[in-house]
Amino acid sequence: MLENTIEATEIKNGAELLKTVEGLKNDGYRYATMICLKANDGHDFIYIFDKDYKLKNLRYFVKPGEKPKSVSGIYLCALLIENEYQDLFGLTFEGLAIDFKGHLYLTPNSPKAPLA
Amino acid sequence: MSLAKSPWIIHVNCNSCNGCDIEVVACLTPLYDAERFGVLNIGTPKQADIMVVTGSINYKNVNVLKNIYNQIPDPKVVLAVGACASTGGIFHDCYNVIGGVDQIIPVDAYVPGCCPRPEAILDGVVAALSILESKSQGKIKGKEVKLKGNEVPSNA
Amino acid sequence: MGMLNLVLTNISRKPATRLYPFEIRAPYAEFKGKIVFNPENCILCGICQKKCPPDAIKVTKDEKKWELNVFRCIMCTECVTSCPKDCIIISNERAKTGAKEYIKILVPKVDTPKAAPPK
Amino acid sequence: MNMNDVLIAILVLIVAPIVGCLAAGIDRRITARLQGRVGPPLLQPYYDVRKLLSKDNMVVNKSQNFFVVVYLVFIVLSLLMLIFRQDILMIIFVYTVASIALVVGGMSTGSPYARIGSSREIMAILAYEPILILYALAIYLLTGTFKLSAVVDASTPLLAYTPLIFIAMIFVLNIKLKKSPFDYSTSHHAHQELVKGMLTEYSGPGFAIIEVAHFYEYVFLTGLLFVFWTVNPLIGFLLSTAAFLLVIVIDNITARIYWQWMLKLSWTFLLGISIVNIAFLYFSGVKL
Amino acid sequence: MTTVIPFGPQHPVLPEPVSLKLEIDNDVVVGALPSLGYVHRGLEKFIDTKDYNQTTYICERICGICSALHGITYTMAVEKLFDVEIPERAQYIRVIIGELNRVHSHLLWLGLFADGFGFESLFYECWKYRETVLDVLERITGNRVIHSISKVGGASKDLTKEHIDLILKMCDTVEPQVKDLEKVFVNNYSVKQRLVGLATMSKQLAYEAGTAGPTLRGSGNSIDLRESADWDIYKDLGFKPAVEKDGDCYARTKVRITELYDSFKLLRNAISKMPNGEITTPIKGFPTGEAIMRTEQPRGEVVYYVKGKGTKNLERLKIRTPTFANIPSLLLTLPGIKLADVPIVVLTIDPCISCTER
Repeated sequence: MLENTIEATEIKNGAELLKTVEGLKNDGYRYATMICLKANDGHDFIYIFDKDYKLKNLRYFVKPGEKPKSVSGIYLCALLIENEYQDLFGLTFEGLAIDFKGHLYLTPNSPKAPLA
Repeated sequence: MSLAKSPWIIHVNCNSCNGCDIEVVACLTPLYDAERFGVLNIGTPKQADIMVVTGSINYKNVNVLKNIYNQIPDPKVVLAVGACASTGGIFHDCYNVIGGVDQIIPVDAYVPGCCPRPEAILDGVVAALSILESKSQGKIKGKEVKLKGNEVPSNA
Repeated sequence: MGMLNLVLTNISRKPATRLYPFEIRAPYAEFKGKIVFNPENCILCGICQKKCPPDAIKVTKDEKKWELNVFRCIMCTECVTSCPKDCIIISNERAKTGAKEYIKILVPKVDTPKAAPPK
Repeated sequence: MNMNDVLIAILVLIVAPIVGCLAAGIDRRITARLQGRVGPPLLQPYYDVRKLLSKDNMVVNKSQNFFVVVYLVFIVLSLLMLIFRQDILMIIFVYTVASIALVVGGMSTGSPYARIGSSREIMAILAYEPILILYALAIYLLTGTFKLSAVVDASTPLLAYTPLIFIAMIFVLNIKLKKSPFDYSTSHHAHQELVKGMLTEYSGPGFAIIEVAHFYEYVFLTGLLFVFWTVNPLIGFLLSTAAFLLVIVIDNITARIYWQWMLKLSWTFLLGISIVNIAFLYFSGVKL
Repeated sequence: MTTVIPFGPQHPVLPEPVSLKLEIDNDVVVGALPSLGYVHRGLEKFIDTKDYNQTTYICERICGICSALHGITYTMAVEKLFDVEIPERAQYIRVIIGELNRVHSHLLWLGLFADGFGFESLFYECWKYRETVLDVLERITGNRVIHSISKVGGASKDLTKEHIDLILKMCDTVEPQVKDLEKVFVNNYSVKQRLVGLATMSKQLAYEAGTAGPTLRGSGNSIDLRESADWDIYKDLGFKPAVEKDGDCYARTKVRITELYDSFKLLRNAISKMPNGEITTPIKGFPTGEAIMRTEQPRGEVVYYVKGKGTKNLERLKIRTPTFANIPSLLLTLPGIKLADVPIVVLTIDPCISCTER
């Protein structure tokens, strides 16, 4: 059992994620970053938002094979981090504002999806 | 003696953490003033004599490095500054790091340290000067490094 | 006209340049220059090799050899603080510039390590 | 043309690059001192040229070398014409051909940096050319001829009636020496926007020839300022040296500004004061 | 007709390989696309082979300019996993080294920025003053650039009386020099010509684009992590964030200059309040759990996420660096400016590409 886990709201599916993120933007939250973890063959995403130095976290489990939704339509600044995870974890995000197609950092020669 | 009095350097940052880069730039600033030896930081490889490389090589910048090396007219000298450029340093077994600069292009002198002091870099430039001189007398040409897609040496 | 003041002060004063190869400032005592290994007391425990972040130190027990890749060392002084026999010290002299250098030192006398090395 | 003239021409060909080289060395040294550094040796420009001559010449196309030679020849030609007190209008046009040769050479390489540098150099030519023409016009108004010899033979210095044009000419010197705030097309130190600007694609001997031509250019440009006080050559020399030093100081206390700003400055302020000066000459009808 | 100009990856204005594909239409940028990956090393994978103590040295080498604060933030994040309180003296040492780091980083940026608009002598002036700060850092930590001051459980070196005198003396000499520099940056005509009204971001835009640090504060958002509860020692030192309203390059420059003065004030305050005592706490066991730690680096807020799995290696380390957050704002500010301004606009976010790509 892990101690000191960070507080996070669980999100069930992609549509709910987009709705919640939209709501957070309207509440005046700032997009800080997003963390991708490997978990149970799938990926655990932790979205981190910030308002008045208080963090708000969303946890969203992406099932194996599922294409996660991109939030770059809502927060443009999310595009870099989502492109990064396309590179490092071999994921494919749906609806990216600028899609580097998995070649943001890596070239065809470098190791594929090194963190996966 | 014609080369040793006017070495123009081109600074190439490959995979460096900025530590060595700012020390290379610091060499040109008033306290160290490399221009006393005629050193100029020239932006274009076609006018450079000494190539100062900081940082290790990764899969994306390997072609940039080869390109710049091939564009420098002979005689030329490559100076690897810092632990990363010499051997890969602390990052030598990262997945995206090929290794030191000498895996890709021939290196003539190395400067140790993480990060090297500006004095050490000046020492390196002075060492590079004598190599440059002997290269120009012996008419030694730098060998052309082939560019073929993104290929990397097999031993990397 | 702030800049005019600055440049005129500069030209009226001596230049700030330290004429490096001719005029060398003594290195500060605290400066981390290079690793110096004293093989006298070494017990070849290999703790320095385990602690070294860039894997610059290599200890070979069979050949009684202690090796340091000077051009990979990052002067973090982990080995200095962790050495149980204080064989490794850090000197304030700079490592040599030029060709690649490896320090290979044979350890003369080896006692059986008293403290078992960590796994 | 007699024997004496040939000797003078040869002397100029030899002495001018030496003087220009020293001027470039002094320039770099004073710049370094203004920045609180020791700076390179006085003969550093000479070492640079010697080194560049011993390097490989890497060119993008053959025509590049041709334009470099044209640049050198026309700079030398304009300098010789200045020394032999020829037609000032002619000198200005020959000098413009030299500048254009460099621009075309930069354009021919195809490198984006060289192209942008060249187009900015065209803007610089646009900026200073009207002032040079007005300078020639002032000489015409004062002497009734474009011949420089008339100015030299006169007993009053040119500066007495053309102080405003002299100020404008200092700016021309600033633009032509490619010093801050006008160093956009190329410069020796600044490398921030365009690497080496229109000289990006030159290397080795080709670049060395440009450097040598620059030495001639130093002498030619300060020579144009020397003309303002030929009555006493010593004062003329001091005047041009002072202008040169002023340009170096201005270089060190300003940032680089846009070429749009340069055009605005030269077509309003510089052209304005020059025209005021010309109008004064025209209406008062003074003669040297 | 638009031409595409490759700005970088080796461009002399930045010592770093930043690469932008610029679409130019008559000297005006109409589109910009960053191309990253020239400095990508893959540090987040490194935790598999190095233990959590060694990772401190790796985090410090993410970036050579804000290296001390990377190390401090990482160690503070790991301390959250262990749930330990480190001695107060060690916390003060971290603040002092962190602020010294900020002073040297801002002076460095001012110099590079001056170089960006072609002001060579101002660049040399800034870097000349910076050497004084580096000398002090070298005397304290033994290295000019990478300081290795923080380790998990405290500080690795103590500040002696002599060091404190050095810092105070440095503050007294550098502060008037910064005043000289301020006169040039704020009043010089040619500098103002280049900076005022360039790449303006409104308060709302800067906030929504997720920018960090002086880029955010230059647009009137009073957000500085030193004010937050994450690193509560700054509360005792009386810290107030520096904010400018205009949101252009000029405002961002003024923010950084004000922060220099703030840093001197914080240094003096920290030294006067520094308690005596231990500088390390013993750490037992291995890290478990997950934690987020944020601090304010010279370039802006950095977010560290660490996850331990009960062994000496961490399970996941994720670093969101300030430049990573600032690069999307370039996509918004670059279109519509002149080509001559591209270096200035890129430099104004204080880009650190090795931070961004790790």
